[in-house]
Amino acid sequence: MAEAIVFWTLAVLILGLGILVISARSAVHSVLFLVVNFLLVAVLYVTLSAEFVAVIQVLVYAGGIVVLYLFVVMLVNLKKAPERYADPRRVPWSGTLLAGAVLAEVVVIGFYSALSDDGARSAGGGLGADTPFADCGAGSLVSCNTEQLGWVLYTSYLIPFELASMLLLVAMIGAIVLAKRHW
Amino acid sequence: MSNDSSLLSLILFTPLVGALVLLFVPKRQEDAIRWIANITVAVGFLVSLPLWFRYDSANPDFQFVERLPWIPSIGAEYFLGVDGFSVLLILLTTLMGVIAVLSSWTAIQMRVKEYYIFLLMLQTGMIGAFVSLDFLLFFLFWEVMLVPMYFLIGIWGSDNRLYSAIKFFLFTLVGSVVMLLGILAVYFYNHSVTGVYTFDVTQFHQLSIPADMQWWIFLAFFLGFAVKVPMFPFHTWLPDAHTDAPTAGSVILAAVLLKMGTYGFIRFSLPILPEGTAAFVPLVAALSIIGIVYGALVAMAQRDWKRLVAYSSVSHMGMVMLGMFALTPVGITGSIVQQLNHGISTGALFLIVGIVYERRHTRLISEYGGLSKIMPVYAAVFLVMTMSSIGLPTLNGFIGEILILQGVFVVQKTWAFFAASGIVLGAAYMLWLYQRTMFGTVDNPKNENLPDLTMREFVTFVPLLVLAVWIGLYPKPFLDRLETSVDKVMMRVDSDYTPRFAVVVDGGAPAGVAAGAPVAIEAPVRGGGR
Amino acid sequence: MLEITPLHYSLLSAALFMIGVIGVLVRRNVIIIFMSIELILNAVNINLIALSDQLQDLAGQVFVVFVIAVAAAEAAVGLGIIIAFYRNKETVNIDEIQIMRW
Amino acid sequence: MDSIWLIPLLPGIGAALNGLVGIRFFGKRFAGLLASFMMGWALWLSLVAFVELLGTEERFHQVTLASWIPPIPLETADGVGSFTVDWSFTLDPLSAMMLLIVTGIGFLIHIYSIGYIEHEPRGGVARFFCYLNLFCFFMLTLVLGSNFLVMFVGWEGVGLCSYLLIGYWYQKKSASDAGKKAFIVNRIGDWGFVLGVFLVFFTFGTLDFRAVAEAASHMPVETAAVGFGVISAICLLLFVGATGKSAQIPLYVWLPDAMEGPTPVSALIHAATMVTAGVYMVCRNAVLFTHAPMVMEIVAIVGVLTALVAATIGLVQTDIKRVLAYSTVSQLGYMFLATGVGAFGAAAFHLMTHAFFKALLFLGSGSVIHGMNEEQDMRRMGGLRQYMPVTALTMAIGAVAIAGIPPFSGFFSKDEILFRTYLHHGVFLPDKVLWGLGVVTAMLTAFYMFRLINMTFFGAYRGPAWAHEGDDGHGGDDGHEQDHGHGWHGPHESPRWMTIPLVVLAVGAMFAGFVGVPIAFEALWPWTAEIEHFLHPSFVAEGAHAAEEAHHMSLLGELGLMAFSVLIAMGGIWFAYRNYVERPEAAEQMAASLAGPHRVLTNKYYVDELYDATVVRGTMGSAGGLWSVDRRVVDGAVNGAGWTTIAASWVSHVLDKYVVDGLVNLIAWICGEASYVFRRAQTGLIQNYAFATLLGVFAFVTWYLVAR
Amino acid sequence: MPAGFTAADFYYLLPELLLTGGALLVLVVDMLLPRRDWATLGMTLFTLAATGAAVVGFTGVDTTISAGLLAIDGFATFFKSIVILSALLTVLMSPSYLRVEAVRPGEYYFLILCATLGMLFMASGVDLITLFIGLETMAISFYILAGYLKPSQRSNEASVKYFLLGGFSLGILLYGMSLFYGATGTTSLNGIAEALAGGERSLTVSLALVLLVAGMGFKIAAVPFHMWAPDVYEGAPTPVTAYLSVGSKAASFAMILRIFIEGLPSLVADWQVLFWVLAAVTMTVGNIAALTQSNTKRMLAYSSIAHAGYILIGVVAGTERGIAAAMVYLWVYIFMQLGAFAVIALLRRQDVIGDELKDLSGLYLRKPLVAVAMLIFMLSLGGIPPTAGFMGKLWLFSAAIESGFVWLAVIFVVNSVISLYFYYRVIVFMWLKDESVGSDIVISPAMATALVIAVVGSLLFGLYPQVLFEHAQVAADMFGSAVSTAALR
Repeated sequence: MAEAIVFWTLAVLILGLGILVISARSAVHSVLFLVVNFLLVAVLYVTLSAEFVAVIQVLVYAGGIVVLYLFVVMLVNLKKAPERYADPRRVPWSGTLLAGAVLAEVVVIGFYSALSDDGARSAGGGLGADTPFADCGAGSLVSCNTEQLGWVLYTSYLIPFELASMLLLVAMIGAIVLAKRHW
Repeated sequence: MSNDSSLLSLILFTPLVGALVLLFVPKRQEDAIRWIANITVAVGFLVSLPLWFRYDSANPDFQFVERLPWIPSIGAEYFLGVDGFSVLLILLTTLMGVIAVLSSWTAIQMRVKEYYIFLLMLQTGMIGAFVSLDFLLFFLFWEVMLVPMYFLIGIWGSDNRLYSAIKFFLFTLVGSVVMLLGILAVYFYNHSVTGVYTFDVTQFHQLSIPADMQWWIFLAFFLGFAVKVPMFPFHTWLPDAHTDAPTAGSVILAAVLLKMGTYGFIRFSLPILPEGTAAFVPLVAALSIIGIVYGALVAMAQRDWKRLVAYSSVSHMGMVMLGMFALTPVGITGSIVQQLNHGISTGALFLIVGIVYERRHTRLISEYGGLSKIMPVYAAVFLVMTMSSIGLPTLNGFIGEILILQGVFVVQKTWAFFAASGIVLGAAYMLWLYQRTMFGTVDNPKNENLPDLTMREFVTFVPLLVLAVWIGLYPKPFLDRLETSVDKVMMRVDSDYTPRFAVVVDGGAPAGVAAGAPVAIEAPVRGGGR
Repeated sequence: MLEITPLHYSLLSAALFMIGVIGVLVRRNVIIIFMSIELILNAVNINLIALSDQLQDLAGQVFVVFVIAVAAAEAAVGLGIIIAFYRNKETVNIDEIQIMRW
Repeated sequence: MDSIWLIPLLPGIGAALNGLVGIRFFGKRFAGLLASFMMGWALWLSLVAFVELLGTEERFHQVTLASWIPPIPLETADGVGSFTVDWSFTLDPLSAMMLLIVTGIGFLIHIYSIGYIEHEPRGGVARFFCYLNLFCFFMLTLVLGSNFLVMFVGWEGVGLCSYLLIGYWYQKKSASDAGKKAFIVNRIGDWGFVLGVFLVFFTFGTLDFRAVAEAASHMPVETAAVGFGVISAICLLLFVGATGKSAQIPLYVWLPDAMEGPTPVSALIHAATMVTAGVYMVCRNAVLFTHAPMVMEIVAIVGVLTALVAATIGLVQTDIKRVLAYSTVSQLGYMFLATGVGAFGAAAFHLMTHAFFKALLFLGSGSVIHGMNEEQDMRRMGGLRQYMPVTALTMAIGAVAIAGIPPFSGFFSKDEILFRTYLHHGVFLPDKVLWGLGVVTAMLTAFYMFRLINMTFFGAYRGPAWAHEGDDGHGGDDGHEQDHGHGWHGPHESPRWMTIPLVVLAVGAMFAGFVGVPIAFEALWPWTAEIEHFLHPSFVAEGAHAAEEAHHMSLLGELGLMAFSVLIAMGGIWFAYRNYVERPEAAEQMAASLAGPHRVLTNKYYVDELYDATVVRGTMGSAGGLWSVDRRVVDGAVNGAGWTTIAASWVSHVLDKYVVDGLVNLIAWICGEASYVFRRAQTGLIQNYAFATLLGVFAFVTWYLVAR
Repeated sequence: MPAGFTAADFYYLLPELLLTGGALLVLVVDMLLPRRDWATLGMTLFTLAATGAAVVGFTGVDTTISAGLLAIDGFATFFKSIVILSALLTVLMSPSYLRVEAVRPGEYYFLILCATLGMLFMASGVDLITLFIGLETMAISFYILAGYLKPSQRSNEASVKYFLLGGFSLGILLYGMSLFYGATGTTSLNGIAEALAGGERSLTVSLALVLLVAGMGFKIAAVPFHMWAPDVYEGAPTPVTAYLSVGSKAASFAMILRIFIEGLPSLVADWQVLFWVLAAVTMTVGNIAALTQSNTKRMLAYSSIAHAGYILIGVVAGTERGIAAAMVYLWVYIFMQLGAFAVIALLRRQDVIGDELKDLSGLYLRKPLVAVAMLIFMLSLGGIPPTAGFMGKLWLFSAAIESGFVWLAVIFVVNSVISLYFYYRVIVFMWLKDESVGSDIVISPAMATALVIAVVGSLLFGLYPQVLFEHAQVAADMFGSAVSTAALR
């Protein structure tokens, strides 16, 4: 019951904010809506027992990325309003319609496969998950989840993890290279 | 014949070596380049001569065979060998190479080096196609030929060269790529039967592919070869290519390149796909006859000397195809001979055009007239070649035509009837051309002091004249070399055909020695009974 | 209705996904389009987290961690690109990004 | 006798020498002498061979030089055959006779040409003799060839040579046209001929004349009862070839034009030898033809019609050579008539005599033309006998001979033909019709020949005055003005080179007939019908000894017939004499009295027409109604064919350019347009790109939803 | 599950480690050393060479490491060598170009190396997560490289376009992956394979399949997900374009083969249809659109789209032969495509951009050898023997025929004919037109080396491809197939 209430409120808010993000007149507003959206998503994660991810969500997104966006918006929005010129060869509504259509399809598929109690999963060799949740009796859920995740990340997923670090390095250097005015 | 073990490779690569040598000769020294090129082709011809003498016409197998692994993982081999057909065509190629190279001594003044390099590469490509017994290798050479030819037309051609060059290239390519599909189909079918992956043609010759499959494969091959021949609906590239190519280009194109198509039919389509062939005979015959008449008619309407000759080759090649698809020994023999003849006479005719073109830079027939007063020797040569082209007895053309028509006649009287009309039409357009160019008075002042043939130019004609007369009077040596090969093809397309070599082997005299009443061969021999 | 099934989560993520897509397709401000892309990535994340919870499997969360990392990287690079572009063109209107066509 | 193959070869060598070396280096005389020498040698060899042949028992000898086309198995009507052809020559009575004719007359004409051609430039002379020798080479091959293909070699070869010789003055458009026309018309005939040959092989499995005859003799005679069988088909096809070569209806149109060539050429090729090749070929295949009586009938009808038509046209020609040309056509018609009624011997006989007197007449006319400075129009001649006596005399002899006045050669041969025709029973024609037409022709022949003689040699001289301004009236011979541009000193007898052959031929024309004296004269001349007896073996298969059909007719009746035909001839001669010598005005009177051809002729307008016609198309078919008929129908047909061909060629040319090629270009165009469309799709707008992506997804998903 | 991370893994990771180290060193060298251009270049080349050597060292190995996230097998090795070789050529053709563009090469080389690193992971990853990270490493490096010429608007625009669309498609791809994760509860390909084996397919899986195809289709620029390619290719620095069109394509194909052949064999019927359509449409549109291009880079972009279509035929066949065909084709594709781009890069001078067809005119007269080289590349792209391109086509043909996709083969035929038309336009300009523009062309030794390698490759593998075929076949057979060849008859 409580779960349902939480879910519906969160769902409505998330979607609503999402719509606001893409429909807000000024970029600044949509950035702010985005922050809120992210925070709510983080909350959703908590309800789904992914506390660690929720934390990063807050730190990285709300803390890092969005601020970055804010800077850039400030940087570029000083001059003329960006959306003055609209190219005639592009019909926005068609985009909306198409997206809607795809969404409809996805929904149909979702219901369909949910009702036909989802062959794949019942067939599921996958269900015996590689990295199952361990149940940690005492101690906060957060630390527990974090501990497990860290363990997995540094053993099985070490290599992708290292690669991710390279990826971030690339991004850093790239950002510098691109943003610097001269060599 | 162990001492011949590498003869074919020698023939094959001599021109290529020449081309490589030319790469390192500085552009400026044009005469040196010319000499090297000429010497190369001359050597190429000389090394090919042993084929004529050492070829054992009694031996039904492929000869001078060379076999080395090339791409084992897909079963492709470096597999060379010749039989009667290829021997004659190779000799024609090497000879024509000499003539073409020699004929362009003065004609080519721009980018001399590249010109000869391309010409020599082309030479290698053509020989390669004739000697390879590996289908993939054949295809490789088949396509390799296109590129140099493209450049010969594109760089050294006349007014409309770019269009003609690309047209030539694309037409031929369409056909050949479709053909590749057919090749692969055979390849996989063979694997499914024998379990080995190979492109060995001699192996394919023993396959018996299901008829419906054969039908499709034949269609694929047909497209590839018919474009090259060219047969009636696919011929439009020919006039353009011929017209715009430089003289040597036209000569090679007419004399050898067109033979690729017919050679393809005789070497691959007929033996590999007997049922398919049988199924397509009516179509091919119809197209050929249309080609004969149509080509002749169009030729008659031409104002451009070279175009006229080009269309005449459409007509002649129609004759060749018809003879081949009569599927009678006589017809097939005739069609091979006719290929040689066409090479000789049409090649010569293009040389003839080239000579006046080089002097006057126009191909319009109306520009000429009364030349036989100014250039008697030239006129005489032209006359002989005209006669050989319209099949005057004692000249080569006659033998081919008579054999073809006879071979066709016993199969389908009406075909022979219509095909024979080519005799009349051929005479009509050629003589009209001769009259318009050679006879009459010299009314064009530009023609008044054209020099007659130079020694070099005359020399280029000598071998052709000799051959024309030789084949006309005494074709036996050529026909003998074809005998066993024709029989092998016949055995494939006609199940109850008994080859002559078999007869010879079991002591019976070769069929009908002297002129005489029908000589019974022991077993029932039927020329593709229908 | 009251009983929350995995289906609900997947539909939620699908909806968010499509909102993002619409944003990409409709808005002309490059920056907002970036944000829409971020929305899309979040949709994916929601999906993964929900699934991992329902499967009781950590791999999903690991996946999300990496997605977030990538998102961060993209954001950095993307904004760098925008800066560079803005320097030359003095605009962030996507409809003016069309020197190169046919 | 084994060296008969040398006979054709010698002139061949001569041709080679003259052609390769001579044109550059030989003097006029030398070239001529060389050629003549070769012919002389050939003549000698033929004589030797002839004598040897007489020596042998079975009058047949075959020499095989080499295998030409080695045996290749080929299906025939009865199972397996083997297609093979040898270079082999046959000497038998028929070919022996032809040998003598060709080499003999050929030799004389070579000699004659030495004189005739001397106005030509040096190279030209060598070229001329090269062609002439080459012709003899091919003609002799034709004669000696012992199978269809070898014969065909000669058959085509002589065609080539006549093409070259007619077009000898190639600067003359008319000349080269005529040559081309001759060749192409001949080719049309050959179309039939080769098909005939193929059918021969298909039927008999061989091409050797002897073998074919042998095989055919065992097959049923395809009478009307039996029906039109394969042999008939063969014969018909072969006969098509013959009509081409021997200028019979409908393919005779080329021969008159052929008169564009030098006169000796007309004499040798278009009178004595080549044009008789058709007749010879029919005789060669006598056995085949005797097995196809219906075709025989056709041959006879074609022959006699040709004879009649040509004769009537000949009546009104004014160009001396054209008269002779039509007379040749007409005489050839006679020969075919003979073969048609089965009198092959008679045909061959007439062939021989005709060779003599027609060659004589042509050479004579040549001599006249030469003496009259290339004047060919008889209305500008007259009374020439005092200027050129020898020519006049010899030509008169020739005329008498052709008119069929005994004891000149023409009488015997022609009478033999008429006689056998009289006896002939038609298949689908009532008896005696052929004979009647033959007789009429005989009269016409006599008439126009003497018209020629009279107009040329008798009466007053009507030619141009031979001052230096005499260069006006040279009928269309721009070709070699320069050669005799210097003044002309009146009509004169020709040099010895030309007169001697005339004399020799005249002798021949007089006495050649005695080899074929009718049986009727047994009393006076013991060696009757020599030539029939001699030739007979050539006309029957060596197996079957068909007994010579007896002349079942009373001596009296036969003599009566002869007398009648002689009378007819006399009548013709008298008529000509009366009209053109005694009372030249008689023509006007008749014109007044008679309507029809004569008014047309005397009509001045038509005379102009004739002049134009001589320049434009030659005067063939100028006789009144026939003028239009011939021109419109026969020639029209030929030209029509020509034009339709040209038209067709243009049509197909256009077709090729726009349809066949057009398709290809169309495809190319489509690709180009499509390319343009795709480019436009590349709007450069990111969101359109994203849209496309999403669209792809949408499409695939929908596909799945629908597919399930 | 294999307990995380063993020492052996370090051994098998040698190439990746070398590459990473090298990349970092390049940065350091770039900061410290004077005359850094040559130093960095040398460092990069050395790194690549070492990595290559290490990769080749693992020929014949067949194992999976680090808890089954990475596979070190013939397939991986083959694609790694492709990637590294193309990187090598790219680097070789860069210096002169960068000098003209007045760009600092240090970070450039670093980014190239990182992209390569990503590709290596794409080649050997057998787990969605690994593949995805590798893919992103590559992609982000390319986003930056595409915009590396900051002063040039076209370069900026290229990178913006690539970035936005890349992000978008990444979203789609990830969504698909997440659905698969949901459907099977695992991210490892083998796990997915066995999870899907047997059980009937739910629509969710189909949806996931479509999204995956779309995402990967974007990377290999398959129609209709191709539209970024022409613009980005045109705008990006030429060497980057070259690397993008060869390296990233090869890596993406490796990933596709991994996912679909190894991960989703049970869905073969579904994705064969999808890829059939993709292949047909892609090659047709690519070729036809290229017909009328006057900008060489754009033309080559379309042509590379078309080639993606060709290679998809191998995927469609799904047999060992098909896989081998794709591998062979990608291998020979390195030489011809990179060679062509090298020539275009060569044409870049102070006064000439060099990416228009007319800039090629008269090349034959100025630099005959270069013209010959370009001729060979064009012929090879067109698939004319005796060039390597022909052998590649041959394999694709045979794959299609063997699996009975005759119509696809016919479409292929028609297309390869159409394609020749525009390759010939290039030749026409080089050889048959004489007027030439701009200052004279200088060939740096590095560039020369690149050209020589490309030419030799394009000819060698056309004349004697045995070695290549052997390796490809062995790798493919080790790799297994979705449709066993035996099943064909």
